Amino acid sequence: MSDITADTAVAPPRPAGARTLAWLQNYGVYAAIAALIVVNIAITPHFLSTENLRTQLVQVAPVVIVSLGMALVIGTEGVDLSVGSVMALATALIPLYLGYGVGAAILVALVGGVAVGLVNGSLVAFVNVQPIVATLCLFVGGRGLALVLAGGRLKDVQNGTLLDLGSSSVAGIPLPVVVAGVLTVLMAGVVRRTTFGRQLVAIGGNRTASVLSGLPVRRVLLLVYVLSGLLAAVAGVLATARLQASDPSSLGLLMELSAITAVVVGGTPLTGGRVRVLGTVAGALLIQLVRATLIKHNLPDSVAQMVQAVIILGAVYAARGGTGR
Amino acid sequence: MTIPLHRPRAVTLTTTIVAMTALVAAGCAKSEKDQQTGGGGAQAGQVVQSPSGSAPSCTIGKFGGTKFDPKTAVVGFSQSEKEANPFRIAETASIKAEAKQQGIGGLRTTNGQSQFSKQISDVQQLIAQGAKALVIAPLNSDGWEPVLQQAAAKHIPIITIDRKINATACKDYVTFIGSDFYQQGKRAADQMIKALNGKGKVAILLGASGNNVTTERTAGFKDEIAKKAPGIQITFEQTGDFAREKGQQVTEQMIQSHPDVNAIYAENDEMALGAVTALKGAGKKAGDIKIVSVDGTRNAVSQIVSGWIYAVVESNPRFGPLAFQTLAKFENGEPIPDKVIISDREYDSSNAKASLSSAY
Amino acid sequence: MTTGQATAETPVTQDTYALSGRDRAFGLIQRHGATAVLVLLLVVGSLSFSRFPTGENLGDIAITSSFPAMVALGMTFVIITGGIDLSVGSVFALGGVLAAYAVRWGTVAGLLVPLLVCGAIGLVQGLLIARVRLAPFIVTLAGLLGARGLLLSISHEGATTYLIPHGSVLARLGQGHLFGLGYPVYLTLALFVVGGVVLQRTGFGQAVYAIGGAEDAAALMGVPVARTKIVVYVLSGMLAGLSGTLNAARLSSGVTILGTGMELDVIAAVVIGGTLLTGGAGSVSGTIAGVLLLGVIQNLINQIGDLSSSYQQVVSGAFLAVVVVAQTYLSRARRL
Amino acid sequence: MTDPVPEQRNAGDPPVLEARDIVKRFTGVLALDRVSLSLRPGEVHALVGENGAGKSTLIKVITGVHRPDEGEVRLAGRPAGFTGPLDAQRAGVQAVHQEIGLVPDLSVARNLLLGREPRRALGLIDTRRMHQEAARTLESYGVRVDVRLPLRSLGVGAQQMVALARAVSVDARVVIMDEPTSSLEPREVETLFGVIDRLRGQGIAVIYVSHRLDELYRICDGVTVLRDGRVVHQGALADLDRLRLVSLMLGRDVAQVRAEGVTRFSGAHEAAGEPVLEARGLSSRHLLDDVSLTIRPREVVGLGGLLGAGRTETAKAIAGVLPLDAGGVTVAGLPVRRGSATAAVRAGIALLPEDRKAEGIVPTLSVRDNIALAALPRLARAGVVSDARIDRIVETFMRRLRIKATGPHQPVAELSGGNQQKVLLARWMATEPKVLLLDEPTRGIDVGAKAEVQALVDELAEDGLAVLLISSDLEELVEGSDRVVVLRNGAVVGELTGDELTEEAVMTTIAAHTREEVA
Repeated sequence: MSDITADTAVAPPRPAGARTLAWLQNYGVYAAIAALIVVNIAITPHFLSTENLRTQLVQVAPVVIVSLGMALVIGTEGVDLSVGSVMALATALIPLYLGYGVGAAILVALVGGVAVGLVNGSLVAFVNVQPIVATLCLFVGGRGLALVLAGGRLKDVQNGTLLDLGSSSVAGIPLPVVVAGVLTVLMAGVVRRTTFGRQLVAIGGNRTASVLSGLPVRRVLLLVYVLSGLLAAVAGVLATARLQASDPSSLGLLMELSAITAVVVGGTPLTGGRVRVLGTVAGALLIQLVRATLIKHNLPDSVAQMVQAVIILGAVYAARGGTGR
Repeated sequence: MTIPLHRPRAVTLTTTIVAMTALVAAGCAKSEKDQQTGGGGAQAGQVVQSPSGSAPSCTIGKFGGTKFDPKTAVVGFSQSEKEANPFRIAETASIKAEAKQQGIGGLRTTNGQSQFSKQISDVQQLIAQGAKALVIAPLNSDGWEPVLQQAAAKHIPIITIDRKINATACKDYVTFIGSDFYQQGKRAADQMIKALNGKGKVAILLGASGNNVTTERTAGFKDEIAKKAPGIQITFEQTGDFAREKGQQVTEQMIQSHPDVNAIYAENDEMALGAVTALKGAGKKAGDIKIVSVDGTRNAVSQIVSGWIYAVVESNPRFGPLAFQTLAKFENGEPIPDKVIISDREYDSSNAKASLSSAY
Repeated sequence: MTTGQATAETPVTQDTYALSGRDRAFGLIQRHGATAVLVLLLVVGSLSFSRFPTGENLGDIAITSSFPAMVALGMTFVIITGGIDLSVGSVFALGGVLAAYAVRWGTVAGLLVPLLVCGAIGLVQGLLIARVRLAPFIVTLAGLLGARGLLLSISHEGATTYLIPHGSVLARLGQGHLFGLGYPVYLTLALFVVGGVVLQRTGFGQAVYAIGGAEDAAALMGVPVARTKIVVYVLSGMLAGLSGTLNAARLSSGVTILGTGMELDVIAAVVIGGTLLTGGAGSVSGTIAGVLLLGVIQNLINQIGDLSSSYQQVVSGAFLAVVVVAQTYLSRARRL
Repeated sequence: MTDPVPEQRNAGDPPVLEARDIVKRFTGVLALDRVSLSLRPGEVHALVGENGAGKSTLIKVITGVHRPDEGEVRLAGRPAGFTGPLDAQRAGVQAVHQEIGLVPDLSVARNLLLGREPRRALGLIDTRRMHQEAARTLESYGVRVDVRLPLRSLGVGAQQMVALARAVSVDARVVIMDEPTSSLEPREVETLFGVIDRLRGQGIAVIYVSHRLDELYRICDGVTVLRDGRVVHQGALADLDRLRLVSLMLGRDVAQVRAEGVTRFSGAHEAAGEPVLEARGLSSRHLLDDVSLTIRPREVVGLGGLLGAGRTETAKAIAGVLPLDAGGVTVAGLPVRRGSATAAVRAGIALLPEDRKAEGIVPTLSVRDNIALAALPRLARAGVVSDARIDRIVETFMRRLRIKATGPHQPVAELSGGNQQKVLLARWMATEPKVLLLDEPTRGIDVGAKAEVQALVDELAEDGLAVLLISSDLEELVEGSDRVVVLRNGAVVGELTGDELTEEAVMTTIAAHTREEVA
């Protein structure tokens, strides 16, 4: 399996031991997923079934989509805490506009995500606010806004087309998974093959150098946050469709932490300058599998939380070389 | 490196787009259709269970308060959680509506946003703002010490609704109005036994960890099952955090790892509805897996009609009338009981359709 | 200004070293901006709401703010070293539960057990960050989960709430008053004074600043980087634990549902107080102003009364944005 | 191979510091191969070699940053066994590093006295005394500043002096100076040499690492030449002539070095035609005051002046990254939008920044991606980059600039300073610029790479570029430029061309105006 990394770094010739270590650092996530699958096949009843695979993939799809945007943001040495609030905003907007049709409702929800991204991006790119602080503002305010828009309450969604988004399949693959897959390929292409992708990684690696090299730093940063907001809104729409209800008070809660964990566990360093798209997807999958394992074995919440803590640390420790500094 | 400052064009553009979005969002919304869910008006107010707790004994004299005129005085209401789920919506709406009806002008409401520290400081602030009486929907039963001390010093009567405060009635606070969560759990168990004919495997969707409601609804259910139906096994219990999404996700996992489960006990309606969605997604048919839940929201009751949910034990959130009646009685010097347990209804296939309109 | 008198003997050009009066003013505002806004809000609040400037209300703000303030003190140290501690909310709650659990063995145990356990959590985090060199964000995120898990297992999945007996020494520590202010307020003030002195006047404090400013350079200057970082995380854990303990003492019980989301509130307060998240600069006086500022905003929103709870978040978020933007402009104006 | 250590004037004293047969490996690669070094009190010992020869590894072993795999470091006849730089400092072994060394956000005084602040009762730091002490110490190094200001507000030279003062002000027995003069002005260098003489008088031994031969011969007694981790020469510096020293360092023939000269500049170019770059009245508060200059194609214009005179600022203003209050730039007659680096790059202006690490390379990216960075828009269609075109361009420039890397995908951070500089040059050449602004292009890179970079600059000018050259190395400035514009206090104070362009003339121009100002 070859990972798509922005720097397409090929290790210089190193002695065998160091190479093994480097391999582990780069592909530790995949190894961990493989190990977890093997363990589950051994100890979890009914684990090897298409239904189970389907469940895991459907559940992880929104996390993957949000994480993709988060990976780009983290690649620029930023972070986007507002993604959970964006999901809430998207879900709050949908029922308000379903009267105009599904297309319009989804469009408005996505525009909401873009708007949040614009605010975040403007604060970061033009006002030079630290990303964690800039996005904290909308982390706090965004969900409040969603609740205000939704009148504070959960609304059921009855529109069949929208519900199909969450439950129908394409060639046997659930639609949310297809969307997540397509977006993954798209983002991998963006990072690997576009000027924008190259520039965002360079900005994360050395912002001053990027300015001096004449890169459109502000535009790239703005776009990165807009993309993150947009992807979070997409995740919000899909989650709404799947839940068959708009629940702005709890949809996407703690999503920012899940997404950041997925990105970091996947080997993208928080210090920026590198984006691993496939690694991010793998990171999200790993966390999903851990949670699934814990739930399937009916472990109490206390144990589940502690086990998750240990596994996050273990995964990051294994990928330490990749995460650098 | 300093980067040159102003880029008015881009900033203006951003501001414009954001402003337009906000405008559009606020101005020309058009929803699917009028939705009936949530917070319905004053139908089906609460009925006091009889016998309700101990005999009425607490009087204003015993409590040590002074009389005031509810029409003009400041009365504080402290809500615990965001008004996002039907229960909280209906509860706050009921309090506000009743206050309006009774002509209480000085009602002040706060919301603890599910943060206990904030609720404590909210109530302290209500006291500092000169509240003459407090109606509190506590987020947690323990930890009210500082509020109780401050209120006691000023002889402010406190009525807690929906959840109890672990303190002495008629001393630390006046009385508690609400359901008996333990009892709700027991009644849910009774329904479950009926649904399964006393035999089967049950999964529990627990509420949020560390929550008193979770604890009591779980204990009541388990005790009753153990007592009355040894043939029923509880094989799975995981938290669904009282949220629909989490209930759905946990159920999806459960269906695969425990395919032999015959029934689900959900500790609130939202999780039950999440479970219904999960079951539908897994290709189950209505009634394949029996679901019993607690709350009695309109959504859940309508799922009884369509056959997905077996039964719902009601937890009535319309505390307004009873709370203000109790307060008025107290001010008039009438004795009131140390707890007012309301009688909750049960919905099942026999009455669901008929009572759909009165569910909240 | 001491510079500007270039003479032939001073071989270094000096014009770049002087700060103009305007720069100094901006610097002052940036460092004490939170204090200035706080004063402004207090004045506006007092003029707008007659119930606001009462001793009782202000006392409430003080006691309510004192618990996050203690946590924020530790957070300030962590952030100045360029780190972050997301675990404080969980550790805060854990501290309270531990105190209520351990008080059965006496007051000393009730105080020490949470301090030790929370300190140990900080120690593990510090070791992972300083020695194994894992990212603080992730380590303390794991700490957030781990501490919450520990709390749940102690309290039987949250089913048991341990109580601190009425009138016990510990309870009195949390509930006692002196001149209208609760004991925890005085303790918080004392801790901040000590924290300020430690930061400004001890070698440890210098090390904290130096690590946040330039870690590699600090190491080469002989600053014990790893040890200082470990101590900082231990300190943060212990302060969160202590705050949780006193809060439990005040509430007379180890409430299990506390502290969720507290870490972000605390970080916001520290940042509003002028401490840079990139590390290397900040002050404890700014932090206390930041905590009080958030407390006063909350109070004022409640004073307005009938504002929907959702609007509170919108207002808080907007206010945070305004403060942050203003701060950024001021600090940049100073640097130009 | 190794010459016997000759008698020195203080040969009688026992060595204060000894490194014996040090071997150090990094993941199997031999960084130091049985290196020995011995220092007597009061000796100033030159440690030279190209980058990668093992100088910094040796220094790190001596100061306890690394533990040697074999051999030992002895201090005053006893095994030192330092556990880290702190331990070494306490024992009196101090290192002043070239780049990292101080904390920019801390005040000058706190930087100077970090770890040994004057204390009061209770062990608390006595701020007032700290400030007095710091001011006094710095004054003896010719630095007069408000010690309460953050270090970052000082010029680079002054910061370096603070670092040096910090190292020396403890009870040092050995001071290691790593390229101490690379950012100093000539007068500051004189002050530094005065300090070194004082240290010598106090019996403190100095290890002096530098690429500047003049300085070595002025102040050093002994010399150790490292190449590829081994000692290739050790002895008295006076016994070694310059050419032989350079050839030892480079491992090249003496005759070859002689033929190539000291710098690799070929001399005057045939500047022709209309100016391609015209900068008019550049002004920025406190920094630049009405600076104007023009450069024609095939012309190298030098910018002379002291640190803080506005040289870097001029370059940055032209490149669009310094906010301007007034003035503007035209390239080939077309005005460039002010305050936009992107516009400047698009117009054909390329800036090679002074601080390679902070402002130049993107350390997380490969050589390939670093080279392609600025030219990306022209290597892409509709925002999608063409790998084939990038590969072609990267290959061309790696070959043309003789960039030494294992391949285009090697992380740029692993390259030596000289090769990093070449990568940056390649980044700009890929954009086919019209104007090249070079800010200290050879600073901190080894002799071999320096010559190559100098030759490149020549070559580029020959190809028709307009070049602006900023260098603190007067020799480089004078030999490399066709014309030198001298700045002081952000304003142009003189211009030298043709025969008037000599090192003395440049210095006189700077000095004349300095004196005027003072008088």
